[in-house]
Amino acid sequence: MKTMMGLINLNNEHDFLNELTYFRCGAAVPLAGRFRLIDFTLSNMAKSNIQEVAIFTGNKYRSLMDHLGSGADWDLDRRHGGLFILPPDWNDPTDISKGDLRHFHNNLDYFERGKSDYVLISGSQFVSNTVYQDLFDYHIETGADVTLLTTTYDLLPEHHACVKVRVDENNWVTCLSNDTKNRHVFTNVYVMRKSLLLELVQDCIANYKTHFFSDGVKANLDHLKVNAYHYDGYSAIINSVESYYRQNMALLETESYKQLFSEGAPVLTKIGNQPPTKYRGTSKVNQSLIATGCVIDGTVENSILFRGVEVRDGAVVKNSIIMQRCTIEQGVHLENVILDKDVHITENQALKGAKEKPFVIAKRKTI
Amino acid sequence: MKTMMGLINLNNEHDFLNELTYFRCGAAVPLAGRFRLIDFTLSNMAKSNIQEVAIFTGNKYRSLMDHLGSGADWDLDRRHGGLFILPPDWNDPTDISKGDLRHFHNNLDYFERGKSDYVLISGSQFVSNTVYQDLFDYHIETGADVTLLTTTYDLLPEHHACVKVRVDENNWVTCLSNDTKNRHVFTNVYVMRKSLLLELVQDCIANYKTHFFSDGVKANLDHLKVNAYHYDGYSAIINSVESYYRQNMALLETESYKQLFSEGAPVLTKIGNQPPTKYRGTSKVNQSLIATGCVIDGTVENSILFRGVEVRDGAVVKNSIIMQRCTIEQGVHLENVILDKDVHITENQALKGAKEKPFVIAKRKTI
Amino acid sequence: MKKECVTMLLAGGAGTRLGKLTKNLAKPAVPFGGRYRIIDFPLSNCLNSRMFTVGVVTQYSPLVLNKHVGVGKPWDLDRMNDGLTVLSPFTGFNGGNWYLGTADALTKNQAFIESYDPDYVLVLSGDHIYHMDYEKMLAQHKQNNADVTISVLEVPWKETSRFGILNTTDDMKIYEFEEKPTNAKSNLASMGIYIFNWKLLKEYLEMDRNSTDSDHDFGKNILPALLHDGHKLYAYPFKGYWKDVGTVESYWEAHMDLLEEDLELFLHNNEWRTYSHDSNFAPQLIEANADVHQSLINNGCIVGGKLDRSILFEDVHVAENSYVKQSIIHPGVRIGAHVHLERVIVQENVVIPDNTTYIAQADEEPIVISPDFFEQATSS
Amino acid sequence: MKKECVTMLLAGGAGTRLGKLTKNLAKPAVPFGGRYRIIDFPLSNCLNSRMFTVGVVTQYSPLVLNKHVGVGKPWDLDRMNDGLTVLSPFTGFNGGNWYLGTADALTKNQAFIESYDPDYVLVLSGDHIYHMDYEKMLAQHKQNNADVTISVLEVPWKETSRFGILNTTDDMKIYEFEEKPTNAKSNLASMGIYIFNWKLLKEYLEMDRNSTDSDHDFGKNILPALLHDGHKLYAYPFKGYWKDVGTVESYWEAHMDLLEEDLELFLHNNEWRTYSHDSNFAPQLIEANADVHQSLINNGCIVGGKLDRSILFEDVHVAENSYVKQSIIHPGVRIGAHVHLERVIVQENVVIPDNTTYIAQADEEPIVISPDFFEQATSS
Repeated sequence: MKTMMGLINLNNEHDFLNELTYFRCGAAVPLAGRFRLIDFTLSNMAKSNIQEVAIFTGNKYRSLMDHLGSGADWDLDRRHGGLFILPPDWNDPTDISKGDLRHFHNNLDYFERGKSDYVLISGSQFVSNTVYQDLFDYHIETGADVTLLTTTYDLLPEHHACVKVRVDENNWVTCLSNDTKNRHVFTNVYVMRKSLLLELVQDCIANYKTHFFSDGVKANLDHLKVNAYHYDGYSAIINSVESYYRQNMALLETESYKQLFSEGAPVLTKIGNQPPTKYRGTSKVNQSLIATGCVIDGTVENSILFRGVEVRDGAVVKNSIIMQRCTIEQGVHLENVILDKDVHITENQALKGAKEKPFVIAKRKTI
Repeated sequence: MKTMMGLINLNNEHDFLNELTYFRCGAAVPLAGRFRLIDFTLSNMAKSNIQEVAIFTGNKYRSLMDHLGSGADWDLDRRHGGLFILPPDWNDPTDISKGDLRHFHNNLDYFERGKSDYVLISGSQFVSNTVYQDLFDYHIETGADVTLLTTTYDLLPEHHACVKVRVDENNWVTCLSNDTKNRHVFTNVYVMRKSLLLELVQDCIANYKTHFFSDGVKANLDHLKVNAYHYDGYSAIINSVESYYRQNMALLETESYKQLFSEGAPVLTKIGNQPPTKYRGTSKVNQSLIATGCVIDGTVENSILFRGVEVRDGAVVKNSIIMQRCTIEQGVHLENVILDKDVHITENQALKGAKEKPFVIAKRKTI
Repeated sequence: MKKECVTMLLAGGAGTRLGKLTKNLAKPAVPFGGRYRIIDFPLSNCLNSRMFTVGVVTQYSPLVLNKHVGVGKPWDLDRMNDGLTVLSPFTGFNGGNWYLGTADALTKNQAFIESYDPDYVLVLSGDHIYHMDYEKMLAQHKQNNADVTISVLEVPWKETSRFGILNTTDDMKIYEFEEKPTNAKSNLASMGIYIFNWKLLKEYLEMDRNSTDSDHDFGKNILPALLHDGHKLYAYPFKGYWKDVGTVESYWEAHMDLLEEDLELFLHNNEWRTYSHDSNFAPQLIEANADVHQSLINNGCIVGGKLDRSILFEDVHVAENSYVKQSIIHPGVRIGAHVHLERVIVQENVVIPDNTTYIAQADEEPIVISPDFFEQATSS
Repeated sequence: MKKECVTMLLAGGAGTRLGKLTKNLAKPAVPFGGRYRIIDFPLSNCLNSRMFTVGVVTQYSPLVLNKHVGVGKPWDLDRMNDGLTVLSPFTGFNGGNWYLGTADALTKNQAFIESYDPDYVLVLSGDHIYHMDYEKMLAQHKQNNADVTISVLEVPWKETSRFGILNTTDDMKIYEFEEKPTNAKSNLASMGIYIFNWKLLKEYLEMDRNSTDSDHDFGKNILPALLHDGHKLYAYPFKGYWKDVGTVESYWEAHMDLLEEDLELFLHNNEWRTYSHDSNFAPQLIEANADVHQSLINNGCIVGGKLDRSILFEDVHVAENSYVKQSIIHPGVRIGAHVHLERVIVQENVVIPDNTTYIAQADEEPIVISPDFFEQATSS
């Protein structure tokens, strides 16, 4: 049976979220009330019959290690295969590789040990709930060297940085560019034979290249058969504070919520052990996404509460994202605010940001 | 119930094993046919009712991560507590800490989250098979601030670097030094209250100190009540190629083998899945320690074979340490040699080192 | 490997008084408290009390229960040298043997207990809701130098006739058992939680095994025999919330208790957490026109209507313009629009059609809506 | 959650022909091959064949077996949505039910199978030693568009009278079963490994359940009925080593097979590993005067004497000047000095005193030395 191994390459992803990425990489940023960005990609892989997944991390990988642990919560704590977190720990003085190719070079044994003949590569910024099996079947069927997962968006600022795709009538890729008007977007998810990947890696290293996709795939569009598989389901790209806020808020619409969460299998994440959320007699909650373990006396409107948040009597939380274990005391008023974990807002404080520029409070602050 | 949390501090341990520590830290060096150095300390902790263990690593921590995985093989894959591997991943620009205190400073949350009131601290170079419960009971009983685990050795070169201990009639420590003639040796294992540890850490950082034990404990011998608990069981210090070779070879004596392995609970290590070792008709094996998964046609004498080693017909292996998956072809003659993993010695080669200076071959070489 | 204390959790009862709730489900596996199953409470107590050697005795419809319990991962009871073991009935050298009574469940699993060579055995049942530190009870047992310790609860004097009552001297030494006495001398009721010295218990199990007229039950046979023979039995007084959810009414009441001010920290107690599985549903979505008060809601719920003093397990949808009051809604239920429920328990995956009303009056037993409820309603 | 194929591993047999080896142990839990238990072979086949949805049916003395199997961790069968489930007998709404036969074990666990809504069910037994890729067998089943596929082995013609023989047409379609025929038309013997289309099997299990004169056995009842009714049964020819270790003699033989040149890669096959638990003993110590040939030795052994064509499980000590030949030594055995053993099977933790000799001649059944062997020897 033909199978894929997974690679989540975070090496090229920048810390785009200001205060939210002071101490963690982008892939570890919490979203949608109980998840981290990487959960979507990792769950999709786990659901696609992928039994081994490697993660190339840059710096600030500690909260990612904490979150992922042994991989058990994604069913990836396997004796054979499983989850490999691979931080930058280079010790070979003869190593000439650069950029993300250093990661490939220093982890060749991951690919060599793996039993699968194909590799699915992804970043962490494409948020969707799907399986990659269809993409894989399509890849086998077309006989392509590389198949890119693509989708179509009404262009938003976050899509400027994405690679855009032009294809011919059989979906063979003819051009990859940053064309700002092309709505056909590459999701950074692609699949290829392991042997081809290793060949391209060696070639890039030998030529002092720095970026596997750009230098290995994009630059070789002439002599590689690159196809595009089009994905139509619900998805989003999160690569800035604005897109982060926008895409979180979008999930307060029942339709989007159902498309992302109810139509596929569950999105897997680290298991907490929180009781159901308690709504007290005075609570007034509307149009909000609420995780477990919260205790709510106050008013919550058009907002997202992560696990274990307390909103006391008379407090109002509006258009805001409140992360794990924050406490909002009596009489507080919050609007267009993002609170990182463990923030404590004392009585009668009022904080207000703009919709386009939410006010972000770093973790463990008391205000 | 009073309990301890564990801390294995590798920050101050140097890469003492030449070729064997080019790509791995000392704690990850294989020994005694199926173990790694750290297994002894970690097993002792696991057997001492310690439910949470942190490991402060320096560089070259990747093979350690591979080896330890989720901690399941040490029964430390717990939902509450468990094993935390903490590599150097500093991102706080306001951090003024230095030396191993950076590790303490950047991992304060490990101590704060932990439920235990006491901390057992250890390095990885003290090899023994014991439980630390007696040490802990003694610590509680004497009311000491700090209790050091000490032992007595006939002094060998590897003990020169160890801290030596002088005590009064009640085992209160009066002097810590490098006295080259004192046989009373500190094992680098010690226990103290968590609150005291945190206090000493803050104090060291505020004074720009660099070494927690030297600057926090040793320098404060005047105003801390430091006691010594004496350990009489089999043990060894491994901190050089010579001591590594000597202590491995010592285990070929049935008496030492039984003392280290048969008298306590098993020493836990990463589970392999090797079949029993196969001795063929022509095999001649004496005075040797042999792991599983080997296939032996040749002669093995006074040597240690790790998992999956093959010694073919007519080959002779003498006074040597052969690590995982090495192949020794027909007619080879090896004497006083250490082969790292995956070395292939081709037909009729002869390699010979000296007992005092074994010949070390780095991993994956073909000779 | 020797362990000081082995815990035997008796989870084999059929729980017939729970009616439809236990039709195809062992009582300990019945859902409770918005995300748990009843057995999560004693198992979490084991973890929190550091009782790491646990045998779970099952017999009745155990598929869901065994799947839930597994090797004890959610309770950190998947351990190398002990941890959690499920003990199902089995055939041995002398043929097959079902468990005949609570004591018999230990007799038949003597080999399991003996493999840990314990000094003490803690016996629990799998169908009570409470937080309890068994380690403290064991410490008390050792301090009293007791042969048996029985955990007891002070019940209201007027209810003593519903319980097994223990009469004790001032130092809590037991001198008499009274089963459902009409004129009780004490209001200390047994909670069905026992610590035995294993050596002594083994003797009595041996005698009991050979007794033909025994029910092989701790309460009826073993404890009276031990008391009669002059062994030292002590009561261990328990303070705190404890509820036997043995009937539909008490099951419903226990849920309403969770919504009371003085009990709401029971589940939200960070010092004594209750652990269970998690099925990774997304956070609950409270829609624009929802109105939620005095309720507990779990992940995956989508609420468009009005909730008052109700408990929603995971993945429940309540459509707009519906009103759910004092009700317990098990996982996967879909409640249509313009539905009105009061004092109702809806079982897993039931679909309640639009425009339906089910109300149990305050003096009636709560209505249980099971998967075959609508079929039966149609066919009758 | 739907799965294409559910595997049912029947591990409930008592294995009475193995005598003392199965006195307090289910046959699938009997130690084999120096570090394994028999059930490790089919379970490892499941992992290597990517059959990840496995029910293990147990009934007889399951304590050791259940502990060994657990949730399937060593075989990577501890999985979120399927993995390994132990299926013990249980009482349901209609009372208790032991498994009556191989087919009945599936009938009673229909709810388990149905929960995965499978197209196919693979039935295995827990007491054979072999490597087999079930995925290939399933592919063959689908390609033939078969209703049932039975795995078969070519046995020597002179031994056909010991087996259940399948007569097939050239394309391997089965037209007749013959149980232990004296004049066989074919030498294809059934290995007791079946793939069924689940929908069809369910019908036949239903009929069989209600049949009063049935043994509820696949070989005796279900398969003949299917063939009789004209369904498509195919044979799947298996090549390779396969051994039913049903008697003490065949158990001993299978071990000697492992020492033969042409089979020695059976356990050392890196492409098809056999997985099991590991108890973390130190590497084996071969002492100065030891002399070891043609043997398999596991961790924790200390060997001072001479071994020839023998198998030592973990933690066995053989003192100096002893001679162990063609023998199988289970874990924890201590063999004193000046001992001579030939064709002997020594059970777990037995201590063989100095200066003792036990020899079974080539024409005798190998001697089994059990823990009560010396007691019996003394008392008789």
